[in-house]
This record gives sequence, structure tokens and C-alpha cells, in this order.
Amino acid sequence: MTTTPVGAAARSETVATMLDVRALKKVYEGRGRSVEAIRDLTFTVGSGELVCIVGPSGAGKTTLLRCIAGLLDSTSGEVVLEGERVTGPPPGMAVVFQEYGRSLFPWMTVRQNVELPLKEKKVPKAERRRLVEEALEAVGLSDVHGAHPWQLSGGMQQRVAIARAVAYEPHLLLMDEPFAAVDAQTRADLEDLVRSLWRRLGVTVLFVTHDIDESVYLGRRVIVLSDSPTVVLEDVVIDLPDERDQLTTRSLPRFAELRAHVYELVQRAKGGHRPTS
Amino acid sequence: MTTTPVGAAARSETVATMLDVRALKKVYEGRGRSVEAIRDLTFTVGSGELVCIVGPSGAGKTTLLRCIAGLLDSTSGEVVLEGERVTGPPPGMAVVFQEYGRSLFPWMTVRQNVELPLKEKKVPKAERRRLVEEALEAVGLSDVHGAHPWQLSGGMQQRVAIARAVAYEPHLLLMDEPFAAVDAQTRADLEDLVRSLWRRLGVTVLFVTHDIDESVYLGRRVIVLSDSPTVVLEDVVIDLPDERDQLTTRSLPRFAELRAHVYELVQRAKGGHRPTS
Amino acid sequence: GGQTPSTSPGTSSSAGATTVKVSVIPIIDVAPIYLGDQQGFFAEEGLKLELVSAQGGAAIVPAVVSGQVEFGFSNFTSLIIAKSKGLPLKVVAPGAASTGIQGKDFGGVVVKADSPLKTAADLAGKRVAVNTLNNINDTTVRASIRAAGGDAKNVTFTELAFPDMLAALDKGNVDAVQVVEPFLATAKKNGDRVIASNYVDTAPDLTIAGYFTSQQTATAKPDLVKRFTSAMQKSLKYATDNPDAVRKVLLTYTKIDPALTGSLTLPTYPAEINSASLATLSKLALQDGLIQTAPDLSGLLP
Amino acid sequence: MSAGRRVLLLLAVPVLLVVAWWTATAGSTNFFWPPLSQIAGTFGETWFTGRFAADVLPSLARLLAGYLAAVALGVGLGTAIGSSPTLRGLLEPVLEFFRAIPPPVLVPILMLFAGIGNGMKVLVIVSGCVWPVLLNTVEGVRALDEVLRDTARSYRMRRRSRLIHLVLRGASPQIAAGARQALSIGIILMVISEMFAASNGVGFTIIQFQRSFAVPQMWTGIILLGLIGIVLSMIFRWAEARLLRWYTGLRMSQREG
Amino acid sequence: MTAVVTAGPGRGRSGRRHRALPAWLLGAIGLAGLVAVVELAPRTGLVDERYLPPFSAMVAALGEQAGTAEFWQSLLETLRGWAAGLAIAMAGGVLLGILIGGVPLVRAALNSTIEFLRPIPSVALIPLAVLLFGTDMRSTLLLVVYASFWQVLVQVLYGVQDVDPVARETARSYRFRPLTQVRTVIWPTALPYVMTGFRLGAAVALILEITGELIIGSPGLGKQIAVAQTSGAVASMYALVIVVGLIGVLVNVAARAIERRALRWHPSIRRETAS
Ligand SMILES: Nc1ncnc2c1ncn2[C@@H]1O[C@H](COP(=O)(O)OP(=O)(O)OP(=O)(O)O)[C@@H](O)[C@H]1O
Ligand SMILES: Nc1ncnc2c1ncn2[C@@H]1O[C@H](COP(=O)(O)OP(=O)(O)OP(=O)(O)O)[C@@H](O)[C@H]1O
Ligand SMILES: [Mg+2]
Ligand SMILES: [Mg+2]
Repeated sequence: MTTTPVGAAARSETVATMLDVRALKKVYEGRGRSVEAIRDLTFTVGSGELVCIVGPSGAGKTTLLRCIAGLLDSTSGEVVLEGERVTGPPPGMAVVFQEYGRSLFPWMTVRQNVELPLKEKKVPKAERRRLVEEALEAVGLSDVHGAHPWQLSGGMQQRVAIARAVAYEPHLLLMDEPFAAVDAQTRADLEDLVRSLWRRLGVTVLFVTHDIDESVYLGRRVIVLSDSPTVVLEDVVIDLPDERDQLTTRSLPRFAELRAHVYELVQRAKGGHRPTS
Repeated sequence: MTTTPVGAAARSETVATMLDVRALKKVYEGRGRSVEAIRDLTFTVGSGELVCIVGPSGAGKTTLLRCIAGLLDSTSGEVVLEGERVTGPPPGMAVVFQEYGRSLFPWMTVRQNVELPLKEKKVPKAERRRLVEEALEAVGLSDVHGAHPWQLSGGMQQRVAIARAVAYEPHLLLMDEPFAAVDAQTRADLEDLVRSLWRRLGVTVLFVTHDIDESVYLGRRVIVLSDSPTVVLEDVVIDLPDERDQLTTRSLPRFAELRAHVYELVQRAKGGHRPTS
Repeated sequence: GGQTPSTSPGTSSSAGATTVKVSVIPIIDVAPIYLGDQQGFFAEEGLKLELVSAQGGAAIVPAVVSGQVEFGFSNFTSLIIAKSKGLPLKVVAPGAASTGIQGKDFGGVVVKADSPLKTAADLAGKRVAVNTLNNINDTTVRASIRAAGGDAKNVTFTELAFPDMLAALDKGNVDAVQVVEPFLATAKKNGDRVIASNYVDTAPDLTIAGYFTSQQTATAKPDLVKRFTSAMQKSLKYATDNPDAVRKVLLTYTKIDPALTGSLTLPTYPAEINSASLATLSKLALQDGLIQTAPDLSGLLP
Repeated sequence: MSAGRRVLLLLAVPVLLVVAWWTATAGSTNFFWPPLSQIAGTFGETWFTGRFAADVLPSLARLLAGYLAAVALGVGLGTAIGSSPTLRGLLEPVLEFFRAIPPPVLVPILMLFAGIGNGMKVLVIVSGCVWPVLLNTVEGVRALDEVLRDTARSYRMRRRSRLIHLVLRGASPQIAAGARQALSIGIILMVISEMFAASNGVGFTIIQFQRSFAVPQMWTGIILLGLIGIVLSMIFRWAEARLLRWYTGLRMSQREG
Repeated sequence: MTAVVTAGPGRGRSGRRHRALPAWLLGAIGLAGLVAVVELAPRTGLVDERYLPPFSAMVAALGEQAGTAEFWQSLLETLRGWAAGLAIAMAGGVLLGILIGGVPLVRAALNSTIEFLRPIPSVALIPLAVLLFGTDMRSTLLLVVYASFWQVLVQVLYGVQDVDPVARETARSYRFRPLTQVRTVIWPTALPYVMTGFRLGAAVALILEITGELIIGSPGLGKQIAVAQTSGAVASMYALVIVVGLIGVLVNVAARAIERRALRWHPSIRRETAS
């Protein structure tokens, strides 16, 4: 179950591989317009890891996440999850979509939206109730559970989507720019929420973000993607202590170093730089 | 045409008032659920000013922008634009919506989306062509003009919406978290684009953002809103030199001070603090 | 009101009487059966009548053939066509016949008062409305034209429902219409002119319509057929003898204006089928291309 | 999907049904259910010896005229009603009233105004086809995305271009649903209109067959109507695929594979 | 066609807060207009009153009819046949529509068959229906179901296709069972289409119920209309037609009421209720 390590990163070898992306390639075929969104992506994610993915806009991050989630067929290559090839959405996975607004069901209230996957998972009623309440509380929306999504502000909608994923208690959590629409303070709170969830439940998290600080603060590794057609530019290991805190961690000199490194990588990616392989 | 200045800010008195928001109040009435989104907002924006608006998620920023744009009726109070009460969308205004994905016409190509408002404005063909090309170029999308919006990544869609507003060359530009979905580097470029546009065309800009650095970097003033039901918490004047630059400006000590001040205000707003009036 | 429909299918007997379903068109031709039912002629034969009204052959013939109803009412040209196509039908009783009196029949060709058309011969080259194309009415109108010495080939027939004819005539959409009662009376009241009695012109005492059943019912239940025919005969006779009763019974199953019933010309309700006139109808059908081969009329008739 | 598979999919069920029909009626002696072989045998002789030009083409011409007029009317009126609640409140009950009136009753009224010629028949087709288009257009216009609507308003798009670029295109998927419905209703009304004051046409001929108990020929008529339906719907789908390319692309974009 | 695309009054977005008249009042005004036209057209000689009597004559005839038990019996028969036929067509159309629309393979396989069967007019099927069921209400029911089924089916097919890809993916990613997907994603999306299908189907069902009664002679208002027609009783016939039309109006009122409740979340409804 071991694979060749990719990029400059050396991971802690003891962790079992959760996710194995092998030579993934995705070409969108359209009438007259065919786009090679992903050229060749290979990397692995250990069980219980929290990996951030950054890259220029249009690099194929969403595409990658959808391939991993089993929502999109790859053109070639494969995604292996816990030893099995992904052909459809695997069990115990939750996805927070970039189009948060459209991923909420307008015909349901906030509470129903959050509760539905739990019902589907056959969580008993009392337990479900608790989970929903806790999740809404955690994202600061406990007072709007009776409203419909379209009665909420953009940031609130996004938080409902997050609450839904959190309440689901997944093994694998895929998040696509989940904090893009919330204010700085809420964002910090939610970052800590994700980290605490991750530590408490041992869930494997793939986190796409544009905020480089965020990626460094959150992740154990940051995978930097090149510009489209996409390959992995670098797999940066974030060797910060596991105990993180908005104030102290962000003021560590190592944080600044890593931040600067990732920033520079993304800038190079935007400039069209690609690894020489 | 002068109004009582609000908050601690003293503006340069010579500027003519472009926009005058007077005791604006908005209550969303719904079956069983009535939400007082905005309680009482009063402020003015001078002609050619660039004002940023920050506030907690759900504070009513989008609501405010829609009232100013004449897309939403206020419950009481009024919005006066260039001396006239706003009752519908005024001419020469462009809005970049928070729901960027839904604001693009899916049946048109990128180019057609950007061009349509210009056609409406009866800009001659050659001129139109130039404007569209320049705008797409400026947001880094000159190679996708034939694609449909739904073939683009989230960040690309958002940039199309920005390009459409930019190409329109409005007098009044309302932007609702316009850079939420783009990567850090692109964001910086777009920030500079807005500033250069503002300086070149003398357009009045209202800019809603969650990124406090961004608000300080961009604005001449930052209006900090309280938590809902919303009032103005503080109107912060950004006394940084007008010549701004991503590296130097952001490293100014005054920038850090202002940033810290606004950050603290937003944090207080989130904590439920409201001005004692 | 007319019959009270019950959904009990078939010929289940209730209280000794055999229920028999008859599919009829709600026009004055079928007055005798309603009258006979009233007078108890059917009950005397141990029959409990259930009258089902339909708009025409499209519904009646399949209903009879499939045995959903035992008897049906139809004009003879339709029956001749059906027979020539091999449909197993059998006529059991006459229904209605022409009065045989020129200008005083219950159906005829009508033109507007100020129309230049005077006789059937003038219809050549004109537009004439009939209620069904390629059926008894256009063939008999053609016969009328021929009888008057006109060119029957050169007439444009248009299909219009009886209720729509007078309006179309009024508006000049057609030059003449072939109508039956009660529209004939209405037309006369409007001042329109009758220029031909097409049934009279076709054959003396033309039997126009009759009651029929399917071959299968005829062989399987000869007794039922006999009883029905016998009751029908009584009814026809009674109707012939009591025209006022006919006019009254009309009001029970049609919505004819009561003020109009007095001026209606009633058809003859014959005791017998005039088979010579049927031969004429068959010949006309063949001549006008309604059928390719003349059917065996004796197989059709009782 | 490969071309071979598409053809297989297209033909599998119809072939099965035809085979089933064929065997079920093979030895039929029932007058009204003749063997399919007999029906098939009379098809060519019934329709392709003069009747095609004399009956089928006039019918199709009336159908086309009525259908196009109905679509135009339905979209026009539907857009107006869909965008104005006042107009909708005013007209809806009246329209619903007329919608519920069966053509056999409506036709005589139409004849009072339109005579008994082709105009009346086209009008009958319009009177039936317009409803699905109208209803769907109204609903499509009402359901337009709010953000999109606000976008158009904020750029002060003029009525005309808002109509073309926003309202009609936005409602087009639903309009297509209505137009699709209307197509088969049009064929049905083509037949019904020819039950009145007609002297040629497919419907007229079928009714004649029915009345003269030419049962196999009547069946060929029914089959012909079905075939007309298939051909027209293929044309329709071709046009729809072109006009709604963005929509199908949008719906398919994220589900491919 | 003047009000095209304006953000109609009462929408509340554009400036002046002009409160529109309530819908029922507007509807009544519209119907009153129709009544006036029908009353005046024959009176002014625009049409001959022998063929289209003035409204007041129709009402008089209606009053006469309403006094008879036969009329109410017929009305009941018609409503019963209509409701039964519509219910069957709705159930079948929705179930099959979701089934066929939800499985692209099935949809591709059945497409041509559906297109073949759809344009076959019910009137052409009358002899067959009579052959199978005779002249009682089952024949008419068959026609009603056959005709209105397609209306519902096609609407549902288009509705199922309209599901937002992101919503569908959300459901898939949480591994909703197919039935849950139908219930929570496909059905709500298709609901506006289903409502339109219901309104189309309801009218077609009514039309076929009446036509069936008219031609086959199964009991109901249609038969009464046929009798009135063959008797030349024009005012009575139109009186019955008015009743049929009013049934249509009432059905629509009911459909709209259901819609307002069931589609509260839908843009078309929320725009009109919210300010
Ligand atoms: N449905 C589609 N059809 C065609 N091309 C597509 C489609 N979806 C995405 N693409 C293309 O694939 C590329 C990658 O898109 P993707 O959405 O994965 O980017 P991203 O990294 O998520 O960007 P962003 O950060 O802006 O969201 C883009 O060039 C985009 O145009
Ligand atoms: N259509 C609506 N119906 C009812 N309530 C609404 C509606 N739109 C917004 N609201 C409520 O109004 C308040 C303000 O919403 P608004 O969208 O203006 O916030 P915002 O400041 O833009 O937030 P964000 O930063 O998250 O986008 C929220 O509490 C929201 O729930
Ligand atoms: Mg993305
Ligand atoms: Mg907002």
C-alpha cells in the first residue's frame, strides 16, 4: 500500500495511505473547445491527514476534488481510496462545494438541509437532533434554522453548507474554498472548527483555498498546483506544531517562512512555471 | 446637498456628494419570519470616492448595496444619488454581484456577456470590441472569450463578471465581494485594476469585502458595519497616500495600524458591540 | 329525462326481465322506441330496455359487434357499407322511413330565401353541406339531382354537423344544406326554402334507418331478438297511430324547443322494411363509390 | 455513446412492440383488430397512391401554419402574462375558461367567425396548441433567476433586449417543453379539425375509413399519425438541440462520464 | 401586449410601491369583460343570435337546467369521470416520468415509442375503446387517461432534466439512495413542471371526458351537450358549455392555491409574496 513519494515532501511513513491519486488526467471535451484541465497529478494522502491544495484560479482544483469525490470521470489515471478505485461517491464522504448557494436545497429549511444526510445515514433521531444543533451552533447559525437558504446572506449560506458537512461526521472531507464568503473573524473561527474536528474525529481533510495564510495555518501539507494544464508544482510539508492557535501560530517565524515559500510558489505557478521533470 | 457627517470620519469637504444614504432601514417580511436586516444607516459618499464596506457575515452589506442600486425597496429612509432619490437602477451604474455564477447569462459566451451592456449603451462596434478585449485582458481571460460561463472555474466566472463591469465604464461601481473566488496573486492584480480604473475614470466605487487588508489597501474610507440589525459602527478614513502599491503600501506602519483598527472594529461588531448613540 | 344508466353489464336478468341495451342517436327517428318503452311494450315481452345514446356509427357499430350492447340504430347506407365490408350485422326491425310526400318530408335540401337555386338540378357546381360525407345523405341528394335532370358529379359536398348548417348557410359558406328535423322546421321558420326532398326523390317510401344486432347475437339469442322485434313492431305501430304522443315523447329525450314540436314533420315509422328501396340505396352506394361490391341484402335483412 | 448503441437504443423497443403486435394479431379474426400483416399490406396502397399529395400534404400544411402561429402567440402572450401579475390576474380565468372547452364544442363557435375553410381548421389547431406553450412560457418567465434579472436591470437593459436576451432565453427550456407538447396536440387537433367541414386531409380520411368500416385502412391511418409524430419530433429535437445547446451543455457539463 | 418584461407593479423592487388589485378581483374583471362581449356581440348584431345567443339567454337556459336532477346527475358523472381519469394519468405520468427521466438509458430507449404514441388522437381510438368497454364510462375513462397521461409525462420528463447539477451532485456525494434523491432533489425541481402538467392534464382530461360523453354517449354533461346540439337547443348547449368552462376556471384556482403552498420556495412564488 505504499507509493512513491511525490515532490520534495517526505511524509511520516507510518501513516496508512487513505487516498492515492495516480497520473490523473482530465480533459473537458466540448463542441469545438476541449480543455486539458489536469495534465498529470500524482500524490497520496495518508489516513487522517489534513492537506491543503492551492493553485492559480482555473488550475483544476475543483476538477481534482470532483474526480476524488467520484463525481467526475477522469480521462486517464485513477483515484484509489482506501485501496479501492473510485468509481462513484464513496461512503462516509462529505463535500463542501464552491458553489455553496446552489448546493443547498432551496425547498428545505436550513435545519432540513443539514439534517437530510444524517437521515440518509440512518442516524437515530435524538442523535441527529444533537448533531444538527451542534453543527449550526458551531458555524454561528443556531438562530436561523427555520429559514430557507435563499433568505440568508451569502456567508450564511456557505456556513450552512459547512454545517451540513460537519454534522455528517465524515471520514473524508473535501472542501472547495469553503470560507470564501465569510468575514475574517468567522473565517478564523471556522478554521479552528475544521482543525478541532480533524483532531477529534481523525477525519482526512482535503482543503482547497486561495488564502495562503489559511493553507499554511490549517494544513500538515500544502500541495501547490501549477497553472493549467495542471501538474503538482510542489508538495510542501508544514512542519509547524500540531497545536495551533490563531495568534501564536501565525506569529511564528516558521509560519512566515512557509507562507512566503508557498506565496512564491503560487506566484511562480501563475507565471507559468512548471517543474522540470 | 450636504448632510451631517457620520461617525468619526471627517471627509475632504470639497468633494460633491455623489451618494447620500439617509436613515435607511430594511426589514425582510416573510411568512412568520421577519428579519430586520438594516436598522438605520446614514452616510454619504463623495463623487469619485472609493469606499470599502466591511462587516460581519449577515450584517446587511448585500442588502445595502441592492438598495443603493435601486434593486430593492427600503422599508424606510432613502437613498439619494446625485441629488435624485433612487427608485430604480440609475444609469451609468455597474454591479458585481456576490452570486457571480448566477449573474452571468449561461446562454451567452464570455465575450457576449461582457459585450451585452455595451451594446445596450450603444457603444459603437469598434469601441465595444476594444473595451471587451481590454477588460478580458485585464482580468486575465483573453483566451476564453468563446467559452460559456459554465465551462469556467469559479474564479474565472467571477472575473468575467468583473470584466463586464469594468468594460462598462460606469460612473458608479458597486462590488460585492468581487474577489472572493480568485487566488491571492490574481486578487492583488484585480485590486490594482480597480484602483487604476478608479483613478483613471474618476468612478465612484463602493466595495464590499471581508478581507480587511484589502479594504484598507483599496479604500479611502472604510465603513464598518455593526452586526444585524445594522448601523454604522465607524467610518474609518484611510489616510494612506493615494499612490498605492502592493508591496510598499502594505508594509507601511500606518497600514498595519489601520488594519489593526479595522480588524478590532469588525471583531467588536461580531461580538455584538454597537455604537452608543 | 331519458334512461337512467346502470353500469351492470350484459343481459343479466333482474326480477325476471331481461335487460337489453340499445344504442341509439337522440333524434326524432328513434321516438318509437322511447314511446314503446313508456307504453310497456318491451316489458310485455319481458325486456328491460336500457337506452344508450351515442353520436353515430363510430360508437354504435363496434358496441354492437363486440356484444357490449345488443341492438343499435343506424341508417341503411351505413349498414350496407358495413355489410359489404364483411361486418356480421343483422337488421331486426325498421326504424324510420321517408314520408314519401314531395316537399313534406322530415328531411330535405334547403337554400336561403333569396337564393337563385330553384330545383335540385340547380345544385350542380354548388357547395352542399351534408352531415356525413359518403353516406346516405349525399347519395340521396345526388339521386335527387339526377332525378331533376342535373349533373350530380359536379357537386361539392361539405361535411357539417346538422346544428352548424343553418349558420353556415346564412353566412354563405355553403349554397345549400341537407337538413332533417328539427332543423328543417327551424329553417322554414327562418324563411329558408326547401328545394328538394332527397329521400322522396330517391325511392318511393324509402326506409332510411333501422335497428340491428350482430350476427352472433342473432344466432345465440334468437328468442331475445324475436321479443325485441315484436316489441319494436308494436312501438312503431303505436307511434304511427299516435303522432301527438310522439311529439310529446320527444321532449323527454331531446332538448327540442317545445314551441317547435308542433311544426315538426315526423318521419314515417314503417311496419316493414321496404327492401326495394334498400336495393336502390345499395345501388347508389355502389354508383357513388361508397362500396366496391354490392352486399347480399337478404343476409342483412331479417 | 457510440452510434451503433444509439441506433440500438432507438430501435429496440419499437421493434419489440411491433413484433409483439404482429404475433398477437397474427391469426386474428376480430373485425376491428385485423392482423398487423394485413395492415402493413394495405399501408402503401392506402397512402402512397395519390392520397399523399391530396390528403397528407394539405393536413401538414395546416398543421404547420397552426402550430407556428400557436407557438408565436403562446410565447408572446405568455411573456406578457408571465411578467405582469396584473395582466395574469386579469386574463387567467378567461383563458382557463376557454382552455376547458372541448374542440367539438368550440369549433362551431369558431365557424361562426372564421367560416368553414382552411382558416377555421388552422384556428382550431391554434386553439389547442397554444395552451401548453402559453402555460409553460408563463411559468418559465416567472421562474427566471433573480440574480440574472437584477443583472439585466442594473445594466439598464432596454425592454427589447431584456425580452430577447433575458426573458425568452431564460425561459426557453420551459418554452421548449411546451412547444414539444403542442406538437403532438397539433397533430391531434389536425385530425379533429378535419372532422368538421372538411373534404380532404389525414384526419378526414381516417374518419371516413372509420365510418365506412375500412378497418385495416383506419389502422394505417393511426400508424401514419404516429409516424408523422416521430418525424416531427425528430425535427423538433434537432432544432431544440441547436437552440438550447447552452442548456444541454450546462446540464451535462457536470455529469459527464 | 404592453406590459412585456417590465418588473410589473407589486413586485416591489422598483421604486413606487403601487399595490396591485388582488388577483381574484382582476380575474372577476376579466370574466366580466368576457360576459359583456358575449352579451353584446349578438345584441349588436355582430353575430346572429340564433347561433350565439346573448349571455343572458344562456344564463336563463342554465337556470332552467339547474332545476333538473338530470343536470346535477350529469355534472356529478362528468366530475367523477374526470377526477378518476386525471388521478390515474397524474399518478402514471409522474411515476413513469421520474422513472424514465431519471434513467437516461430508459429514456433513450423509449423516446421513439413515446413520440409515436403521443400524437395518436383519442378520437381515433373511440371505436377501440367502445369495443373494449362498450359505451359506459370506462370507455371515456380510457380516452381521458390516454390523452392526459402524455401531458403529464412530457412535463415531468422536462422537469427531471432541469435538476441543478450542483444540487444533484450534492445528493450523490452524500450517497442518497435513489429514492431519497427522487424525493429530495428530483421531485422538488420537477414540481413546477408537474404543476403545469397538472393544469394541462386537467383541462385535457375535462375536454376528453366531455368529448367522450359527446360521441360515445356515456353519461355526463357531454351527453347533455350532444342532445342539445342535435335538438338545435343553442342556448341550452352554451349553458352547458359555460358550466364546463367554469369547471376549468375552478380547477385552475385550486391549482394555483396548491402551487402557492407547495412552491413557496420557488422564485416565481417568493418574488410575488416577499416585498
Ligand atoms: N464543465 C466544464 N467544461 C469545460 N471546461 C471546464 C468545465 N469545468 C471546468 N472547466 C475548465 O477546467 C479548468 C479548471 O477548472 P476548475 O474549476 O477545476 O478550476 P479551479 O482550480 O477550481 O479554479 P477556481 O479556483 O477559479 O475555482 C478551467 O480552465 C475551466 O475552464
Ligand atoms: N430574501 C431575503 N429574505 C429574508 N431575509 C433575508 C433575505 N435576504 C437577506 N436576508 C437577511 O438579511 C440579513 C442581511 O443579509 P445580507 O445578504 O445583506 O448580508 P451580508 O452582509 O451581505 O452578508 P454576507 O457577508 O454573508 O454576504 C441576513 O440576516 C439575511 O438572513
Ligand atoms: Mg474551483
Ligand atoms: Mg452579502
